[in-house]
Amino acid sequence: MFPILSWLVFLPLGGALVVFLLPKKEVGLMRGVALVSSLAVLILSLRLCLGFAQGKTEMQFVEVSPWIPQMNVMYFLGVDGLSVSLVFLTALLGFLACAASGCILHRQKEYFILYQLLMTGMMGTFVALDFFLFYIFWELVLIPMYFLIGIWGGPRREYAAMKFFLYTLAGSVLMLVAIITVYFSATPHSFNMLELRNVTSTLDFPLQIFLFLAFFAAFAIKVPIFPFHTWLPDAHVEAPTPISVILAGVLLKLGAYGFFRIGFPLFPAAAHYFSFALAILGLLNVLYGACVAMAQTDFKKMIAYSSVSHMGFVLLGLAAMNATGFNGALLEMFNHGIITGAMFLLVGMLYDRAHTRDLNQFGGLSGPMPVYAFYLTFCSLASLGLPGLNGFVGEFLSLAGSFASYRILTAISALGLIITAGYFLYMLQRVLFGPIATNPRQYSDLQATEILTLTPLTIIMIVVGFFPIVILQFQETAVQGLLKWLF
Amino acid sequence: MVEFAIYSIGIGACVFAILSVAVRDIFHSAVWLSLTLLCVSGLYFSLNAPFLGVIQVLVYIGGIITLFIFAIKLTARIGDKTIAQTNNQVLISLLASVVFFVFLLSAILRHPWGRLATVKELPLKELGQSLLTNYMLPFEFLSLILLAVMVGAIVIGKVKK
Amino acid sequence: MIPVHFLLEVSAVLFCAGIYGVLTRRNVIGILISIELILNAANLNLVLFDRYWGSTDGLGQIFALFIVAIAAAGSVVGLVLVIAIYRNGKSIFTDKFNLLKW
Amino acid sequence: MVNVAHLIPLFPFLAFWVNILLGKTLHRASAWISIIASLISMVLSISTAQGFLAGAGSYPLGTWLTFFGQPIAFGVIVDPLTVMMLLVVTVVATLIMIYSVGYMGGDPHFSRYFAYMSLFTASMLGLVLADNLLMLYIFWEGVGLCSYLLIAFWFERPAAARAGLKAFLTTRIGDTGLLLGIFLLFAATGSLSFTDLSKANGPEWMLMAAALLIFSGAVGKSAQFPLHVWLPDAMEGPTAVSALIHAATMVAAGVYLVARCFVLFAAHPVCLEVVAVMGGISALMAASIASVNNDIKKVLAYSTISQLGLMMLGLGVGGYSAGTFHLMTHAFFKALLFLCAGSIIHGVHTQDIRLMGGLFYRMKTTGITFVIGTLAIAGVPPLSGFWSKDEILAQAFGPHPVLFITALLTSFLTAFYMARLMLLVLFGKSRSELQTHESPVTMRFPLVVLSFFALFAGLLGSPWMHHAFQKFLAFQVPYPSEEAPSKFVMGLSIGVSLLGIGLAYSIYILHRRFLPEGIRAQFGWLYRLLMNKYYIDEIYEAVFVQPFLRLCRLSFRFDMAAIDGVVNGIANLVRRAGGILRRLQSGFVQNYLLIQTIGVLIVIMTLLGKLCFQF
Repeated sequence: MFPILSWLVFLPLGGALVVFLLPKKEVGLMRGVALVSSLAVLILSLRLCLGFAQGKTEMQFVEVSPWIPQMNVMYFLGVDGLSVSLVFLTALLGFLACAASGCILHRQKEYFILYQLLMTGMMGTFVALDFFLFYIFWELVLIPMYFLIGIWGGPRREYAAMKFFLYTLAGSVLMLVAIITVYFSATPHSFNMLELRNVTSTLDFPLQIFLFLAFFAAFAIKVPIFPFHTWLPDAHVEAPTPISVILAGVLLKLGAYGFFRIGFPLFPAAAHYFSFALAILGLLNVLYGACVAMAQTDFKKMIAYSSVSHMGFVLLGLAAMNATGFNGALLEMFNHGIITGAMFLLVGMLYDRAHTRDLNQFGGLSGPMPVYAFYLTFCSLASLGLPGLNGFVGEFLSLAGSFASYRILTAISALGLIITAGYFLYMLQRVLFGPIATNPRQYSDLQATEILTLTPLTIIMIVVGFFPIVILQFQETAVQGLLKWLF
Repeated sequence: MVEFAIYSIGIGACVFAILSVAVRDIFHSAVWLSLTLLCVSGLYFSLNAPFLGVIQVLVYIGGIITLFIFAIKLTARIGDKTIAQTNNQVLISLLASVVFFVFLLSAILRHPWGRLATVKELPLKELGQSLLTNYMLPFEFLSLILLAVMVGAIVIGKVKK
Repeated sequence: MIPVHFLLEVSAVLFCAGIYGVLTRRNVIGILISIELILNAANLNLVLFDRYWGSTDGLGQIFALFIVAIAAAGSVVGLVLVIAIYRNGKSIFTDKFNLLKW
Repeated sequence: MVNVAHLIPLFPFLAFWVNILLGKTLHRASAWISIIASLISMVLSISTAQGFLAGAGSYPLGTWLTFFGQPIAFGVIVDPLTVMMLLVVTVVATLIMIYSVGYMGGDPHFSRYFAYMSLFTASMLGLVLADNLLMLYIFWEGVGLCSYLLIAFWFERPAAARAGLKAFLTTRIGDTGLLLGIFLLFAATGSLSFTDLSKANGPEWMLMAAALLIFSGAVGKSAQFPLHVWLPDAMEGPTAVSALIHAATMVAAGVYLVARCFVLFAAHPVCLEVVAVMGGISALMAASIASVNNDIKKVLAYSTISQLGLMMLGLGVGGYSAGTFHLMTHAFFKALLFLCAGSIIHGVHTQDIRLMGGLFYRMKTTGITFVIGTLAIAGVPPLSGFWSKDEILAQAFGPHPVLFITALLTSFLTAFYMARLMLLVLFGKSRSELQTHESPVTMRFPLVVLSFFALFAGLLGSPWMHHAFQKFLAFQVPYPSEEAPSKFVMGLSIGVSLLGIGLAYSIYILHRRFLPEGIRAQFGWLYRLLMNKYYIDEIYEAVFVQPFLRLCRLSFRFDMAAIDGVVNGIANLVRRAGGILRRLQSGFVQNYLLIQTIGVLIVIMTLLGKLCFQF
């Protein structure tokens, strides 16, 4: 059988090696290699989605072979309904962000090497089913990201990169402790994520709680859950555009995915115990993120805080502990990746023209940039949850799921919908409407390549908005399986 | 007579050693060191180890001290009175070394050493033989080290263009 | 008649004087001088005990011989370093060599 | 019989994409694409209506998503209410699009305008065709979006951008309530389909709360008190937009929603009462504000709020067909009035009625149709407004004396302010040197057609036609039978209408003043209160908006200072601890050696402690 997952994971690594061997001057060639490899990954991921059998709960495309037999470490890859859409999301955003990497103007060679390394890490995290492997990929995401922010970022890049790195590392160290504990709790010692749940769910309740919290620390920082979110605005703002796209589109999903793959199935008792706390955190994320986003004058920072707010809906769906909530959370993860990816691309395009992100300095861009205005409005509407676009479906299902479990809390968090609409429309008003603030000539409208990077995302927004079943069909069975295990 | 000589040479070595670490002029210090080494060499002779005594004089006083003096002269401005020659841990160092000395002294005095009456001289031939038989390997290593030091010294000391 | 404890005491004095010098001298050459004192203290002990226990193959003396050679090598390298440093930094005071300090 | 109902929204939707994507090349032709699309929709609606009369009904289309194991279906509901709404929406939309060809003639974003209009038409048609609450919600937000885009259509005007934002946000507050209502309803009954509403059974309080939350959506959309503030501001948009969205169709969606869920409300009298009271408050409040306002469009906007309140009141007192009937007639005559206003603004380039006057003689068609519209809304028989309003009054008359008086007072004020508007604009002497001209034929044609409807649409529900409309609406609907208007109520209604018109005539034509000095002096505070719209905008600004923005800024500062402060504080703590600890690492060899020496001493002493110092 064709080892499609290994190809998905290691193709970018191969691309990185090729770029490594190229001479420093061949920037165009490097971009070409990176684009081709990420396009190949995208095609492979499409192939994966098409070949995915939807009715099955168990892992598919499994690749198992012993790796370090002394420690019972396996090279174990596989996808199920929880991860397949995220693999596709990673491949898609990876390709688009790569296409948008034209704004990187120095040290391109290192950039493309690190970028593809990052791709490998992200893909690997989503498909690894062995804790050892998972942890390696999890950390592998971190290091290229550190350099990508720290070298090609904005004025405060060192601070942001360091903060991101240390913050995330602090979480993953706790996760490492938990992984080791889990490893030794099984006889024979095992890193197998799928089989360990039979062991961990029978552990003492306090130990389960402790382990859940240790994993929670790692995932909560990645999601990010209030109050562990402050690395996010800094990292997002300072990162270059394509990296912001990846950061918001994929990296945040790692945390939420961790809850689905590890936190909940491995520690069902703890998951039940903490579900209400998670819901409260979700509520805080939604409202607090939205409120802070409302107060922003920096375009990118606003989008960053809107991510905090939107990930709150994921948490709410997660905390709902029912099929609708889980489906909503998974869908919202996918949607948020698509929408926020597009938003960051749009911010980057504006920044390339205006060299500022201060919302108060724009105005009336509908006039000189109608196409840009269309896309910005479109993505904002998707983000604020306009029905007919994808953002709505995810939020709707998440809220509906959590409403079934926590009535009042969900009703309060629905206020987030209003505030979200508020800050997005306020942003639109400041950027697109009103009299034209500065010299309109510097605002040339979008070029064909930019439109080409945005169009796939907008098409997905419409398609998923009208036919959410396109994504939901992948998750349905896996969610049912997870729920059956949890109850 | 011999005993008196040993005592006086030993006391001399002590005094010179103390002087060599106590004076502020580094050149004087080197001179006091050479005297100390000379005394130690005398002690070797008194211990019936003339070969070592000769080596001591040749290598130390003839070689190393000369090198020291060269280095001192090359690095100039040594005699400047305004520059402190000791760092700020004089007192505690003094205390530490005195305590160390007391400790050593107590250890030495606890043992009834007695006196070494007649010391048979080890013939130089035997010394050379054991050096080239039993201690062949360290000897060869030593030569290797000396070679490395030579090359290293030249490389480090070379004025870069 | 050789007073063993006296020679041991002399050795101890040399050693402690050397320790003091190493700890207090700012001048690198001064430190090297003090190191020579320490090595000599050791040598003296080695030779003394070689005689005292009456070794047959002169191990103590050979040991001392090696030490002399190593000390010579060490001081050569040390002094060359001192000169190289002096050439670069115009100082041979230890507290001025802080290029690598945080 | 082919089911074509689901195709009705399709054509305007396609027109939207054609116009938005090919707008540059199409330019003028985009108007005709939109018009043809909505004409097709109109034809399809008529055929659906015929189909319905021939016995066709609702039908499902497919599953959209699964929701707690329940498939949520895309489906089309075809019942009297929908058929009526379809006809009203397509007719009014088509007419207004034709009107817009002239009205938006010189606009640089001509094709975008028609794209939005088409999108709106599609969403509105989808809204009335939706057979479950979730689908309705989707299109509900869709029309809200179009409203936003069209209000802010002239984006260079800051006021327009602000108004759009305000409209979207205010309605969104209601919409969020609606969403929660949907959740609650689903939690209670396990179904979202409208057809299941009549057999909805669940915990009493949940159904009631759901009904009230759904009503909150209607309050937002129909600009009822306390969420009415967006509608007057929405007049910043093009007038044709105001006519279509903010008078005839979208704002009526709230009333439609209440009518659609009428069983749910009817099952809980408290809910109905809330609906009626809110409607009554809105009706009276808006009517009183409209009586003093001097902006032609704002007067009409407040009039819309007032009339919608009246519809809500009608529904709230149990008059299902009364409220719906008024919804239909109102759509026609209010659209007509807005289009007339648009025509006048087009001609005189001002909205201030104090500067107009005597326009009747210079804009004949507009003038005549305006008069017809005014008489219709004022409730002069036999024009359409009279019949529908009468129904509402009749419903309220018996059991709800307070609401009846409210409605009556509203009718009086309506007649008064509409007459005031008409008299000040059309009659008397011109009060300024305005250049006026009659509008082009594309603008006049819709006026004539709409005035025809305003004249005769009401007859459908009149006793002369044996309340055919009401019977049609009540067809298959298990609602309580409604009172037919008695002679007394009719007389009263005619009386207050004529009184209002007469009062306006006497004040504004006979005395030729805006208000008699004496009255103005005596009721100065009232006048100021009304001019400032009861200070509701200011109150909201001070109570909700500003504190909220302050909260946002505060939470951002909290984020920067407290949370990030803790994070950076921990980092700094570690760094500072390192700073202290690194002093141990002086970097001086001799320092290390000293410590080493001391360490060696300590080690030796501890190891050989007993041996030490024993001389």
